Formats: sequence, C-alpha cells, structure tokens
Amino acid sequence: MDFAILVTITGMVVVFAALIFLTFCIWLMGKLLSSFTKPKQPAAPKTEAKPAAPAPKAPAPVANATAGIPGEVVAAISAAVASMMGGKPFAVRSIKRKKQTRPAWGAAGIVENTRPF
Amino acid sequence: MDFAILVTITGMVVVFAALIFLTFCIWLMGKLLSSFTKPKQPAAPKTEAKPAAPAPKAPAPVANATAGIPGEVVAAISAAVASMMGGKPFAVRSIKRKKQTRPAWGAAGIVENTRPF
Amino acid sequence: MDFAILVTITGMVVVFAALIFLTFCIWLMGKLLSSFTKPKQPAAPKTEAKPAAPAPKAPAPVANATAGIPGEVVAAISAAVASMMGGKPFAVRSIKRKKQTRPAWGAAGIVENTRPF
Amino acid sequence: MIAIACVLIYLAIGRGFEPLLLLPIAFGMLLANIPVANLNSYAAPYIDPVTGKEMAGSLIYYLYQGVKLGIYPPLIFLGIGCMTDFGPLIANPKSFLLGAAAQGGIFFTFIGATMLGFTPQEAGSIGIIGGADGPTAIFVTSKLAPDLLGAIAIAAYSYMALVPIIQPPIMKLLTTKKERAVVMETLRPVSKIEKIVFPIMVTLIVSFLVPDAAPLVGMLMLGNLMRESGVVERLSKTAQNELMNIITIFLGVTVGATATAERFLDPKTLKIIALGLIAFCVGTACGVLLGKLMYVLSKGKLNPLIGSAGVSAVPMAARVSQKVGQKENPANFLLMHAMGPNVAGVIGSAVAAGVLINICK
Amino acid sequence: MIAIACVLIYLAIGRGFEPLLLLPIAFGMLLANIPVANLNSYAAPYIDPVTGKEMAGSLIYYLYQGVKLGIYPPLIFLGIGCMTDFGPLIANPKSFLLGAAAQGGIFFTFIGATMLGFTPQEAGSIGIIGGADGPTAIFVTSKLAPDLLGAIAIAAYSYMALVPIIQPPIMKLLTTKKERAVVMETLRPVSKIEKIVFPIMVTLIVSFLVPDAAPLVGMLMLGNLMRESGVVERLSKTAQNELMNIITIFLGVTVGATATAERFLDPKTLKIIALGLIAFCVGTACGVLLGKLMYVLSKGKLNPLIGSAGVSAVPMAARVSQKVGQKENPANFLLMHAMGPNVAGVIGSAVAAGVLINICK
Amino acid sequence: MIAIACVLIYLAIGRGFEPLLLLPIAFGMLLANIPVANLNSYAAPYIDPVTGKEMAGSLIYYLYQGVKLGIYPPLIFLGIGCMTDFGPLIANPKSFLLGAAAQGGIFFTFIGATMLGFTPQEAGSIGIIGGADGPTAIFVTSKLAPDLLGAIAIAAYSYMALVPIIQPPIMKLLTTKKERAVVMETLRPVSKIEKIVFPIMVTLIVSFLVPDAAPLVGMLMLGNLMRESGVVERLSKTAQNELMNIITIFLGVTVGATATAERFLDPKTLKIIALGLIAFCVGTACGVLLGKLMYVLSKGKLNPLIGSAGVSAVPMAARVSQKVGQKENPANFLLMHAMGPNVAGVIGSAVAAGVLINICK
Ligand code: NA
Ligand code: NA
Ligand code: NA
Repeated sequence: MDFAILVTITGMVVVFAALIFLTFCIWLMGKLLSSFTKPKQPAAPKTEAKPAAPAPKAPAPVANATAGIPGEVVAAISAAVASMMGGKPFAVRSIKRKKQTRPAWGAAGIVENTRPF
Repeated sequence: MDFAILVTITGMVVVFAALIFLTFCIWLMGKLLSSFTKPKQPAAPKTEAKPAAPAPKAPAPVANATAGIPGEVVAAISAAVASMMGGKPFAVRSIKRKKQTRPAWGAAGIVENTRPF
Repeated sequence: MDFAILVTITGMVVVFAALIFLTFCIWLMGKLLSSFTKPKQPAAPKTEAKPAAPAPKAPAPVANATAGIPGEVVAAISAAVASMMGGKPFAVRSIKRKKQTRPAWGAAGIVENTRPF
Repeated sequence: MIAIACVLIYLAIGRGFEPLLLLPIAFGMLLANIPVANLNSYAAPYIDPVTGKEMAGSLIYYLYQGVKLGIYPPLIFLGIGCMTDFGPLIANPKSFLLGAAAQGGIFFTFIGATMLGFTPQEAGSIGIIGGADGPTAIFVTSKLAPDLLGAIAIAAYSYMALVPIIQPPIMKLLTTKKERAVVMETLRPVSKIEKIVFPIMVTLIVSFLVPDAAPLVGMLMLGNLMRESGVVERLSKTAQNELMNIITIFLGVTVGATATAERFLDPKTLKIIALGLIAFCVGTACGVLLGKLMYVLSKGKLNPLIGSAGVSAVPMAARVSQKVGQKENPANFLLMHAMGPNVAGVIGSAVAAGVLINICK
Repeated sequence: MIAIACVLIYLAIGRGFEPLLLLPIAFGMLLANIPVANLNSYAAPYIDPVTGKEMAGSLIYYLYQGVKLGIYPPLIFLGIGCMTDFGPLIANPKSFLLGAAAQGGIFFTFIGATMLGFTPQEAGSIGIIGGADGPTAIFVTSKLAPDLLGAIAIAAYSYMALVPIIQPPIMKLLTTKKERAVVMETLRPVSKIEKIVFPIMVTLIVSFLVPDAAPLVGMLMLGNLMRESGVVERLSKTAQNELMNIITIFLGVTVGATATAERFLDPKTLKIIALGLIAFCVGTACGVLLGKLMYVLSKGKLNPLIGSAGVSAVPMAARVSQKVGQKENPANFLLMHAMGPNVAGVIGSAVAAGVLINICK
Repeated sequence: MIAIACVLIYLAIGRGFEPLLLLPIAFGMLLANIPVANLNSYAAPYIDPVTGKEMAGSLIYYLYQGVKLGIYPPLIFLGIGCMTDFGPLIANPKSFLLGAAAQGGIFFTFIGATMLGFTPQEAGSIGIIGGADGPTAIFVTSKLAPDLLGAIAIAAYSYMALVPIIQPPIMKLLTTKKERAVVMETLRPVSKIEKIVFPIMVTLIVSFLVPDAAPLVGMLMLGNLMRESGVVERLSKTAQNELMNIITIFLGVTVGATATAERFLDPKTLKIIALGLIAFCVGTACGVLLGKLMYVLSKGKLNPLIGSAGVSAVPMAARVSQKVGQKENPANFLLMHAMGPNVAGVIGSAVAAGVLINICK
C-alpha cells in the first residue's frame, strides 16, 4: 500500500514535471520563433489577429460573426465544418507553398527516381 | 503398402467426414438464419424468388429469359457477364448499403484517424 | 602499402574484366537478337534508322531538326523533354502492346484472382 | 473461451468496437483456445522427447515475438506519429497540463489494483488501461505482466470504443452550465518550423527525463517529424498505412492468442475489467477537474470540457468534448482546442508508462 | 540447373505459367546454383574454422526461415482469404462433397509414391501436389520433406498453370453430352451474416477435427472474416496486396533456392513431376465422378462438370468447368456453381494436408 | 552528438540532402545518443546480473539485425532494380567501361586510407563511399567495419546529395570546350527480349566472377527482371514502394543508431569525411578521363562528359552530365547517353564491393 502511494506520487510528479517542462519549452520556442519571424511579415499577422476590430475582447471570430443568425443555422454550419476538418483543425491556415530548396530538375529527380537509395 | 492404403482410407474418411460435417453445419445455419430473417422481410425474398412466376419450377432465370433468342447472342452475353463477374459471381446481388452502426460522426472518426491504435 | 596497391590493382583488373566481359556479352546478344529479328521486320528499322536521309552521318535527329531555330528555343524544348523523360529516356520507343500469351479469359483470371498463390 | 471470442467478434463487427484491433484480437483468442491445435502465443519450438526431433513453434508464437520483444507497439506509434497533427498542442502548450492530469486515472487505479492483491507489475499494467492508448498499454503489459496481455488489451480497446458513453456523464457532473458554455479564443497559427522542432524537442526532453518511455515517444516523434518535414512523403505514407496495417494484424492476433483459458478464465480478468473502467472514469474526472482549475485561473477563458480529452483515445475523446460543449452552446467549436490535451495525453501516458516500467520492472 | 532455371523463367514470362510464383522460384533456383556464391536456402551462419570468426548466413537463408518455420504459407492464405468469396459455397453447401472428392488425387498419389519407394513423408508431400494449392503444398513439404521443396513447388505451380489443358479431356471422357448440358438452378442469395458466421464455423470445425490444418485454415478464415465483416477494410486491403506480395517474393525466391543441383538433379524429381500430373488427373476424375453420382441422386439437376473444380486452382478450375459446359450449351452459365466446389477444394486440401502432417510427421 | 544529429536533420529537411535516408539516419543518431535510454544498435538482450532475469534488447537492436546480417541492402537493391531501366546501357554496352573506370575512386581511396593508418577492412569500407551507392556502401561496411557504419553512411549520402556541386568543376577542368560540345548519335531502340535476357546474363556473369557481389547484383537483377518481364507487376510495384520504404526506414534509423558518441566522435570520422570527398572526386575524374580516351578512339563521337556519370548516384550524376553538356551546346541532349554509364556504375560498384569483401573479410 505504502509502495503504491509512493509510486503514485512519484508517477504524477514525474508526469507533471515532464509535461510542465515541455509546456515551458514549447512556449519558449513559440516566443523565440515569433520574435524572429515577426519583423519580416508584419502585415499578415495583424489582419489575422483582429478579424473584427470594433468588438474588444471578442470571444472568438465564430461567435462574433454569428450575431443575428439563428442558433440552429450556426450549429449546422459548425457541425459541417467540424466534420470536414476532422482531426486536422488547422488544415486551411497551415497550407503553404512548400519552399523549393532545390532547382526544379533536382527536385524532380528526388521524386521520380532511385537516387536516394 | 498396407500403411499407404491405411493412410489413404483414413485420409479420405477424415476429409469427407470434415466436409460433410461442414456441409451439414452450413446448411443448418442457412435454415436457421432464413427462419429468423424471413418473417421480418417477407416482401423482398418473394419477388426475388419468382422472377418468372408463370413458369413453375423454372430451372434458372437465365435459361428462362433466353427463350426465343438465338444461342449465339446468349453465349456472347453470358461470356461477357462471366468475364465481368470474374471470381465474384454474386457481386450484384450481395451489394448492400452497409449498416451504419455508429452515429455519423463516430464512423467518420474511425475512418480518418489514429483512434484504434 | 604494398598490400593496398595490390588490392587496388586486383580490384581494378577484376572490375574492368567483369564489365568488359559484360560489354562483350551484351553486344553479342544485341547482334544475335537483331540478326534473328531483322529479317522478320525489315521495314520498321529502316525508317527509324534514317530519320533524315539526305544528311549523311547526321550527328543526331535533334541537332538536325533544329537548323534555323534560335538556340534558346531549342534549349527550352530540350530541357522540357529532359525533365519529362526523367530517368526513362526510352519511354516512348519501347512502348509496345504486351503479347497476349493466354486466351483473354485466362489472362483476366491471372490479374484478378487468387489463383497463383 | 470460444464463446467469449465470438462475443468479442460480435462487438467488433456488429457494434463497431474498435474493429481494427478487436477483430484480430478476438480471432486470435478463438485460435488459441482450440484444443490440440496449439495456436497460442506460447507454443515455442521444442525437442520432441520421443523422437528427439526439433519441432517448430506455432505460427502465432513466431509472430508474437514482435510483441514480446517490444517491437510492434513502437512501430504502430511510428505510424500514429505520421498521422498526428500536434499543431493545436503547439499553439496552446498549456494543454500539456490537461494531458498530464488525465494520467491520474492510471496511478489511482494502480493503488486500487495493489489493494486488490495484484503485484506491482500487474497493477502497473492494469493502471495503464487508463492511458486510453492501446499500443502503450500493450507495451507496458508485455514488459511487466505478459500473462495479462489479453485481458488488458481487450479492456483498453473496449473502453476506448465506449468513450462517447463513459465520458459525457462525468463531464456534466463535474462542470456547471456556465463552464460548459465557455467559447475559447481561436488558436494562433503554427509555423512549419515549430512543427519540425517540436518532435525533436519532445524526444529529447522525454527521453532524458524518462528513458523507458524513449522507444514509444521516439518512434511517435520520428513519425511526426517525417510527416511535418514534408520531404519524405513516401516513407510517411507507408509507415502510416501498409506498415501499420501489417503490424496491427500481427499484434492483434498474437495479443489475442495470449488469452488461453487458464490465463483468461480467472477472477483476475473480471477485476481487470472493473479496474479499467475506473481508470477511464478517474482519468476523465482528473482532466475535467484540472480544466476547472484552469478555468478559474484563466478567468473563464478555458472551457473545462477540453480536460476530458486528456485521456488520449485520439480523436474520439476530443470529439466528445466538442459534442458536449455544443449541447450547451450550438455555436461553440471546441474540437480544435480539445485536440491539444488529446495529443498531449498520448505523450502523457507514454511518460507514465516509462515511470511504471522503470519502477516495476 | 541454370539451364533448367532459364527454361522456367521462359515458361513464366513467355508462356505465362503462374508468373507471380514461378518467376521468383526460377530466379531463386538460378541464384542457388551459381558456384561459390552460396546463395541457397541452406547457407546457415557458421564459425569460420580458420579464423574462428562468426560468419553470417546468406540473405536467402534468412528469408528462408519463413518457409522453414511455416510462417509464409499461412500468411499467404490470410491474403487469399481476403480475396475469396465463399458465397457460392454457402449457397450450395453440397459443393463441399465435390471439394472432398477431388482430394482423392492426393491419396491415390500417396499410394503410388509409396510404391515407387518414396518414404511416407516424401509421398505425402508429393501427393499434396494434387491439392492444386501452392501454399498448402509448400506448407506440407516444408514440414515433411523440405529437400523436395523445389521440385514440388515447381510441379504444383506448373500443373496449376496447365489446368485448362489437363482437365478438359478428362472431363469430356467421363461425362455424357447430356450431363454436360445440364443447366443448374440459380443459387440463392447469401446474407451478410451467413458470410460472417461461415469463417468462424469453418475454423472451429476444421481445427477441432484436424488440428494440424489449423494454421492454414485459421489464417484463410481470418482473412475471409476481415473481408466479409466490412469493418477492417484497411487491414484487408494490405493483407491481400502488400503483405501478400512481399511474402510471395520471399517465398518464391527461397523455395526456388532450395533446389540445389544435388537435390534437384535426381531421378526423384522426374518421378515427382510424373506423380504430380497423375495427382491432378485423378483428383479431377474423382471430382467429376462424384459429380456424376450427385447428378443421378439429384435427378439431373447437378452438372457433373463442376466436380472437376474441386481440385482448387482457384479460380482457373472453375473457369474450365464453365468453358467446357458452355461448349455443349452456349447459354449455360456454370461459373458460379463451379466456384462452390472450387473454394471447397481449398478447405479440402488444407484438411488433407492436416491429415498427412499428423500421420507422417 | 545530439547537435550533430540536429545539423543532419537540418541538412535533410532544410537543404534537401537525400532526406529519404538522411532524415532517418539523423534521427537514429539522436536516439542512440540519449543517455540511459539505450536506444542504440548494440543494445543486445542480456541477463540482468542482479535479478538473473532475461532482459530484451532495444527496439533498435532488433531492427538492426537486418543490417548486421546483410538483409536490408539487397532488398533495397531489389526495389531499385524494379525502378531502373537498363535500356541505355544495353543500347550502348561500351558504357560499361565508363562505369568501370569511375570505380577508380574506390581503390585510390583505399590506398589513401591505408596510408592514413586504417586497417584494410576500414579502408575498404571508406573506399566504397566512392561508389556513390548507399546500399552498397552499407553492405560492405556492415561486413567489414560495422563500427564505421554511421560515418560512412552519412558521408556517402551527403556527397551523393552534393554531386551537382562536386562534379561540374572537375568535369570542366578535365575536358576542352570542343569535347564538351560533342553531340552523340541517338541510341538504338532496345527490344523487350534484350531487356529480359540482360538481368539474367548480368547475374550469371557477375556472380561467377565475383561471388561476394552476388547478393547485391542478384537482387538488383531480380527486381529488374520483375520489371521488364511485365508479368508480375503487382510484385514489382510492392518491391519498389512499400517493401523499399519499410526497409529504408529500418535501415536509416538503425544505421544512424550505430553512431554512438564513442564511435563517432573520433578523429577517424573527420578522416572518413575527407577521404569520402576524395573518393567522389577521383571517381569522377577517372570516369571523365576514360571518356576522353574513348572520345579519341571513337574519333570524336563520344562526349567525355558522360564518363562522370559512371560513379552511380543514379540519376543525379547523369543529370549533371546533361546539364554541363547543355551549357556548351544548348541543343545537346546527353541525358540518355549518360544513363548508360550511370547504371553501369551501380553494377561496377557492386563488383568492386564483392572484390573488397572477398579480399578484406
Ligand atoms: Na493517454
Ligand atoms: Na484443393
Ligand atoms: Na557506383
């Protein structure tokens, strides 16, 4: 029994320690990267961050945009979006043209051939 | 030699015993299931069972339906059907809308995600 | 050191011996097969071999055909062809209707079924 | 036993309980319990005492080595990594806390199992059912208490299938109407570089702190790196499809075939099934309770319903959060917020698995 | 030997003899017979007597373990199960009898081989050629007489390719014009539940009666259950495609590479090839003869031509029945009726395999 | 070590250096160097000295056996064979000579490595980097000097990625403007029968002369025969896709995981990287120089630029020849002519590998 409680305490402490440390590192990475990349693309984030500027502390764009629309309709649309987006909620935002790091003929070579083996 | 004949007899007896037993079990299953399901869906089987009602004990719909059509035509059609149906002769009859046993959003989850692993 | 040089000499000799022998065998195979197949299809090879008959010893059809066209254009087309043909430069020439060695229904059987296992 | 296997087959096909694993598991159980046929996971090669000839082990025995040696579960995690988008977790790293809290079910059940007389090894394997992660549960059990593999795998996958039934009452009980109606702020977009750094960072941190979790987390993150890098699409596609399918068949059948009658028809099995349910419930409750705490601390910005998604069972638990939340406020769209704790729960239970293996092995 | 391998390659490519297996088999034979290269299935790891260093076995040796330990054939059966529709057999279970009768070729040849001086183990392996089922033949031979693997596999696959040439004369000889012209009643539709219960029932019954057939029948039926359940399509697709293709390459090459000169260039090989042909012919005849009996008993409702399909060689033998029947009556459509005995023959030869392994091992 | 692994991950993802292999290799290296986690290729199963319990090896250890026993590289060659068109080589068999000459880099580096104090086994493994063929390099190194696997694999794949940077200066230095501008005659069409006979002939000849090259060449040619025969498309498709992808993941991760700090952080590694570059340069130069000789002998019909393609690195090196040639004469289309030496180089380095294994093992 004592052993079990000891294991439980150790376990929860380690799990929390590991995940809190991860939280901190990921948060730090986010800060660092955004401080690097921010100056380069100042326009885009701004418009994204304030989709509905006049409403201060807007809970969410969705809720905002639905003012005056009956709840049922919103529910239906929301459900449709949910079912379409499935497990990849950021599909649309994160679509990006992949950086072409090689000249085209090199890239083609990688795709279609035996080269890398 | 004697050993070989013994093996042969044993072998054929076991093979026949096993497969006759299977014959019986499968036949029994068919009977049981049809007695269960018949009352529930009385309309469908009827129309299927009597594709050409006026001809009692019709040997087969195909033969029946071909009365008055020259043999060559039937052969051609039959061959075409055979080549199309390949190893799955019942393809058409057994197509069924799969029973949706979960609500749609649950089913979608199963298809598109990592869930069951 | 002496050992290393010995290995190098042995190595290069074996590599060259093997590949020269291969060169010879492949060349021989080409000769033998063309002597077998030539008589059967005398028309096709001729027209292929002399795409531009009036120019004796034409270096290559491509170069031939480009007389009078500015280099840049040729380069662009050539590059396009190169990128399309990728690692399979003979794609077009070697396309052939596969010889049907079985009656159609047999061939179909092979493709679509469990047979060969 | 054969009847139990048939019931499981019915649950898999007729009720759609995680059929990808429950169907092979059930069929493996069926095979293992046919007398004389000797198609169980323990039928090792042996020397015939009469003839002195070497006899091969059963097919199942050879395929089972991948479970016994801990090879299959990490390879399945490789495929899962290729399928998982950690974006929501990167955008809101606080989700990690909810993913940690939901592991409470594991350790609570560990205490309960010890009290019921299970050895620490067995208790750890039973507790891990609360991680709601099949491969993690099988990995831990194969190392600590392989005799329980059948019962634990069946309990884990069955309860994962039942998440939409188990979780909502607990979630409603522990939250107020107001809390459930909280609409959360849209998550920030996550850059490609963050998604690439994330798997490397997680591998390093988790493996340093809990080395025994390294095979699971390492493979999960390799898969994710293959996915996010975008340069090895052909590898990623094969890892998440053909490789994972092949391993799933082998894993399912051989785990099922560990459940021979003398191992499965034991009062232990019933206790395991009961404890597994407790583990799921407590895990859900812990997640929701930490959610409530964070709701208070964040001054009402965080919806505690997303805490229940911390048990893993990706993405079913996140969908449950979404559904329960939408009942209060039809315009509420919690799914993407719940995906954060949901994928954090996978990492969390791998960490818990590492701790249990380290202590109990 | 190399010349023989080249002839087999020609048969596979130029004549289309079961190329999926005969091409790898022939190439394996080629590799195994290159002097010094040591690329045969017996090149085990060894300790170098001079240096005392441990030397690895050949690539082929390692891949061959899947044959030796009886792993590949059941896995191929798993894929076949995913591809096979047992519907016609369920609709007309009497087909099982025809599938049983056609195994007569196996046991007749067993007697013949014993008379020619083969050991019971060898005779059993030769007889199983008459089962017209590649994986079954390889499974039995790998257990009873592995030295004959090459010859038996080549004979089995060659004769399977020759089924459209071997069977028709025998079928015509044994049947009257009237019998061949019989038009059979359309089969009843088979419900999904029957198709799901069928594989479970067959696994249980066959494994109880003939435990040694359990690995083959069990995997065949697991595959079929995966197919018919409709809930694990991604597993079923991989099992019948990628998994089966990988195993086929490994199986073919390594079975071919057992055929080293000292094993293959033996008068035995010629006898095996002759006996294999006899097995096919007798099996066909037995099937047709039981068909004739059932024709009489059913008062002319059963066309005896479908009996020949009982030898397996799915679906070629069923197509032969169809073709021969159509020659008499162009409107006759026997294919679906012949598929019943055809798939029953697969189960029948697996049962016969179990009997032979049990008695001769 | 972890920093080095991160740099390699950057090279793979950010710079596109052969990511299909460099990414798994780098991640394997990362895993192998996490303290305590014990995820390296050497973590064999062991008996715990305290408890006396048998402990399983690491996941990586088990997957590594495919490298150690020489199984993965030939299977990758099987897939490459299914992808490769030897048509240009058959049409112009003289290309074999260029493919032979380019192996000069291997043996020149062998001398250099011996002079720097490497053992013959190590020198052979280093030299083979000049073959510009990943699986060949890994096959040789796993047999001769497995401790160098990490360094050699990384060097080989990195330089293969750098071929478009390494080769052009050497090619320009050694050729005149006139030579580079040579336009070659169109290659003759190659019949299907030649393409089918070719793999059989190459297997036989190479295996007879250099038996140690047989596993690599045999599998390469089996793959090519499967491709050209056209009758086993489903096998060929699986071999070049799923099977190759699975093996690539396992090979990459486990080769990377051999690079533990004590093996990799060694002055040897720097020497290997330097020697590898020399091997590539000398190989390129040898190819071009023989090209120049053949230019003279053929009275200006052969463009010496195609000689550099003899180092393999299919098809990148052939594309480099094409690109350099087109700079002189935009209408020049050397690609198909360069593919001949290019694929000959694969066979050439397999032969060189066989020689090195035979002498140094
Ligand atoms: Na979890
Ligand atoms: Na059969
Ligand atoms: Na090379």
